[in-house]
Amino acid sequence: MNPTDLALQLWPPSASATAAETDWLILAFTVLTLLLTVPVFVAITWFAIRYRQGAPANRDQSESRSVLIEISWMLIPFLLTLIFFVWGARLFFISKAAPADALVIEAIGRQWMWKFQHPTGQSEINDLHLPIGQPVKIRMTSQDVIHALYLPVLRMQMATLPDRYTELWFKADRSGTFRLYCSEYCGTDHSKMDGNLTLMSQADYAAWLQNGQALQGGLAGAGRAVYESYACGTCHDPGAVVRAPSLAGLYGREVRLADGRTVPADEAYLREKILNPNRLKLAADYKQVMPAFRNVIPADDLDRLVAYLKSAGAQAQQEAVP
Amino acid sequence: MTSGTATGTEGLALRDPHTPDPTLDRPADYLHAEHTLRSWFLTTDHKRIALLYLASITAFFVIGAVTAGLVRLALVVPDGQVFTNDTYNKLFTIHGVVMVWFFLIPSIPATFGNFLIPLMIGARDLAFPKLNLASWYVFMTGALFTLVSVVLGGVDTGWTFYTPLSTAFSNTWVVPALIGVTIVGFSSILTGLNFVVTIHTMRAPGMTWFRLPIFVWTHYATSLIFLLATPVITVALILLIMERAFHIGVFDPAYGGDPVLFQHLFWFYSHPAVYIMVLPGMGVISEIVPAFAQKKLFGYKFVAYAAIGLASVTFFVWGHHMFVNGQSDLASVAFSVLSFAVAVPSAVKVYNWTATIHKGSLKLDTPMLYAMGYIGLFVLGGLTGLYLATLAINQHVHATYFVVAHFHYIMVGGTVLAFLGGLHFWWPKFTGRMYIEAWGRISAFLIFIGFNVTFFPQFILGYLGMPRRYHIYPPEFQFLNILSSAGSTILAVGYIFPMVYLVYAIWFGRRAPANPWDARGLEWTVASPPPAHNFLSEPEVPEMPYDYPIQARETGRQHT
Amino acid sequence: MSAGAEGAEGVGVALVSHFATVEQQRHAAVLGMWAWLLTELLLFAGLFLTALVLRLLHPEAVQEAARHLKFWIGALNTVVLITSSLTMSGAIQLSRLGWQRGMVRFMLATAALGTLFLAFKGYEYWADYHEHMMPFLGGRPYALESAPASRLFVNLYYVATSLHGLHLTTGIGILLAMTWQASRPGFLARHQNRIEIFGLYWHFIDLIWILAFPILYVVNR
Amino acid sequence: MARMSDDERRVLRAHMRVPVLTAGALLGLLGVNVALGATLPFAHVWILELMVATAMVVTILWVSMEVRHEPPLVRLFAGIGFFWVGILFAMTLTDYLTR
Repeated sequence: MNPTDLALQLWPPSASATAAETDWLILAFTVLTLLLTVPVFVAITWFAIRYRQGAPANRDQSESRSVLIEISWMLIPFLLTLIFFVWGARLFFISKAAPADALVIEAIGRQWMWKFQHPTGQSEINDLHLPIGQPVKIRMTSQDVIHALYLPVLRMQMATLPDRYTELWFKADRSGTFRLYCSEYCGTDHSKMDGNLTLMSQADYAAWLQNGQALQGGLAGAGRAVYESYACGTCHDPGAVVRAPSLAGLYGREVRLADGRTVPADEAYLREKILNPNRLKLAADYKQVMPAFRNVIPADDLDRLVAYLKSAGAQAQQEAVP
Repeated sequence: MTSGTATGTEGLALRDPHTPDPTLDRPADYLHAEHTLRSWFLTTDHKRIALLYLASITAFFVIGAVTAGLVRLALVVPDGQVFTNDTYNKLFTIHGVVMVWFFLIPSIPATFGNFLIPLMIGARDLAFPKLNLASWYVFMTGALFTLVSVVLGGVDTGWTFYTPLSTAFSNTWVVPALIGVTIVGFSSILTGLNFVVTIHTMRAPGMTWFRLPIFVWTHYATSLIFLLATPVITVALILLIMERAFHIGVFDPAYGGDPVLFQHLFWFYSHPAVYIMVLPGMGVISEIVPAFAQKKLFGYKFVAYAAIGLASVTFFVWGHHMFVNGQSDLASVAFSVLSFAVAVPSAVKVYNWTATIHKGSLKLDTPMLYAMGYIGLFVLGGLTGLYLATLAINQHVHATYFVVAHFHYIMVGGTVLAFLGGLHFWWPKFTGRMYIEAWGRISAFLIFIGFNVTFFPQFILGYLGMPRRYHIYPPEFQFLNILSSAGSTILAVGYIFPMVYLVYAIWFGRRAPANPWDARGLEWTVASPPPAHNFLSEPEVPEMPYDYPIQARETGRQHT
Repeated sequence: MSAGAEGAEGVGVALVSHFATVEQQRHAAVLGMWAWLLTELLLFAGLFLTALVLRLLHPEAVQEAARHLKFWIGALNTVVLITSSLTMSGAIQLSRLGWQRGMVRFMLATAALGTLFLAFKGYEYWADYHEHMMPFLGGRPYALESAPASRLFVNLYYVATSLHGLHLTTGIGILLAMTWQASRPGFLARHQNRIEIFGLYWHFIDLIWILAFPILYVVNR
Repeated sequence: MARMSDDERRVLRAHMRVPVLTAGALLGLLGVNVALGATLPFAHVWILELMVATAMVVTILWVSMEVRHEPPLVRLFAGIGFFWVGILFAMTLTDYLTR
């Protein structure tokens, strides 16, 4: 099911036993909340009508044992709600104790993208494909600020901290495509740090890993995310405020340099220009303002970025905007 | 005691060009005692300082409300076309910082508390009047720093200033905003200090602790929180400023520091700060409800003890903000169960007010309408807080719109409604003029309806999984977001009304008698507006508070 | 409430108009200062907690950093502050007796000892600077670069001690201003309790240092 | 001192007795702590050092700041801050010690 199919949702889908139980927990809690509040609403409305000034009503004050009343209406709701504390704590501890045979996914949060790595080595950006019917443990950390991986369909989230590893685990029981988010505010593009969680049967998952979609479709697609996370487009997108050379169709073209040479814009050229932009100065009249990305961009990100610049997608995307 | 019918027959009239000459019976009131600008800006009269605060926090409320409106405007469309992401982030940050530190926290204590505590306990002023004035200047200095940061380009860290985003990654004007918030903390501390000392030492003869109105009790409890919690956030913010300016590293994982430590220090203050906002509101409601039911408050001593109890227990629960933030599981369980212990007694306070209405003689005037709205919204806000304190539910709805809805039910449904109710209740006392009742009722209804339409859908959005602070959101959430934004326009209209007719009343309103609501309490025994030194002769307090005509015969408790 | 306050002639407190009685006014002042000291305690508690957490997170690095602090200067400074507390107590005792000149001398001695503390502290900072123990100075090499986490503790030491120094400086300023007032005739007849109230503040700065010295210098050695 | 009468000397001595003894006690305790810090005689010496520091704090509060002569309310105010520091430390440590 595509998550965007519904114009108006009123109850979120759930895809694990824990998630279903969390739903029961919240429903039961809502029943208790209504039991505790609806009488108040009704009473206030009823009293407002019945005992309004001038209305004939019996205002004889009966003997009220106020201490008893006070203690009972504090203690009884408290004890009732404690049931939910215990229930909630039990579910919480279940979600903390990952079974030993869980499939371990490594996740890294970064401003503003997710990187997931499967145990077999494939990795993907922002989207996550996982098998159902098998425990999955996500071990995560962050490269910069605090993020949080939030999987609503599993009713779970966990912060990723820059200096530590945190975990969450679940056993999904329903296939489909759902949302995943970063739920801890992490700066400018916090709200773009989301993606799709695709749950699939174990056979489909194995096939998906085999087909290598994770790698191929992934690399250039991931490069697009890298392109955005480093805000390359602020200067290089057509129509950007800072005028910088367009990257559309750059790959494979001949480029004229300031010293009169002409070099092909091959992969080595792209890498060099990103890491050390001042070296090969262009002949065209551009101000040399681009910062050097040596020691700034990790090697795997550079691979993805270059893959994106080489891909047809980049050519199209860059030309699409006039 | 003054009856409610003696004066106030002019009806709608232009303001008298001459104020009546002061006589022995009618001394110069505090508004007309002096007229120079200096007499306002260098005053040590607690009543004038309260009005200085009222004017300033109203200005901040407008800033906060406008930014909130812009946030709701942006969220009408899911793809973030209205603003850039950076602008949106700055808007909600300014909304949060301004509303929390420059409106909600000083709102009721610094205005009503300042004005009413000396009147209610029968004192001539607060214990330290110069300190009181100083606290307003400290407040304005802090406000200036924060406004400077807004004018220079704003802040985008969220009001929580979590590291390392705020220290190492944000490119906005974080330091001036932090300095502003740090300074404002000192204003809170000075106000709290003044209240604590005043309530301990300045009570009139006969005003024993259990003759104090609940309003005074809750302000006492609030002041304790001011004193005990504020310094911890002050030091946390100082460390944050040092972190950003000198990279001292204690919160920065890049150097081996721990960002979670900042969260601990931050919430050690900021959770009790919720009770800084809530307790004074409870005090206001505990004054309004008996007055308009003409009946003694039900369970006076319980409410008084509950105020002190809540102010203490609230210091044990801050970790429920950090269940999924890398806190240890054991700590989470401890914080969870303690949160249940504080939330339930707090939410069931509404039963006391409901029981007070029972068999009363109700007048449904504007303050009472606000109070009834408060009771309904506050209990919902309180109980949804329990959802969040439940570990398994928190794992799902933490940092979603469920949280946003929950704390707006507490802070708007609770504090703002109590603030507005109190404003209408004591406006005649502040200004000596009555506002137009019909307008008051209309605005109370608009605010109640607008509030619910705005924030109830956010509970659903949160449960569906929409994270907070999202500028661009999935299209399936658009309908509920549009509904919420539509509600916010109703809410905005509801807010604008009182600003107009209350100000209008200052000049054109009917003259208010000393006790327009036939309410009990020392503040209603003095003229409206009160004379410059509050009481012509030192009052004696012979009777219990809430000495209304209708009294439930309560057994199991001593009567005097 | 304070022993001997009503003892000698010419010692007392002038009533300010919004109080009903002098006793009420004195009580309010004492309570007000204690309320302020509450907040001071919690302010420094945040720093001490941070020190403790750093110790738990990086035990070796914190020990290494603590061993580089000037232990003996810290100890000497504690002696100076304890002595200043003694002279402040002396000033309070004499104010109750109405012995104005002796009181003023004790107050000046207290201010001088406070200044001596700041001088030692300044020397300590200066020596730290020369030993490259100021990691927060971005451009300057740091002596304990081999234990990166030690910089956190050293930086915290600067925040805590300079915050304490700020309190002490403020205290000296107020003390000198008050000494100037107190040297004029009639001061003790009107404002004797100011000496007592200020004494509370001064003792409390001493108390904070007596906590800071073991927490920063001693227990992490 | 020289121009003081015997009476005045006696009064002065009577009034300064407690402050001088207090300062002496504080310096003595400080001496213990400095000695412990300089020699580090056994493992976990920090427990003893903190106990000595606590004794010094209590001495200052109780004697120098004259809490012993104050009414119960002021005693409460002097103690409540330490209780709240206790809350801050205890609840934060439930996290750090069980991570």
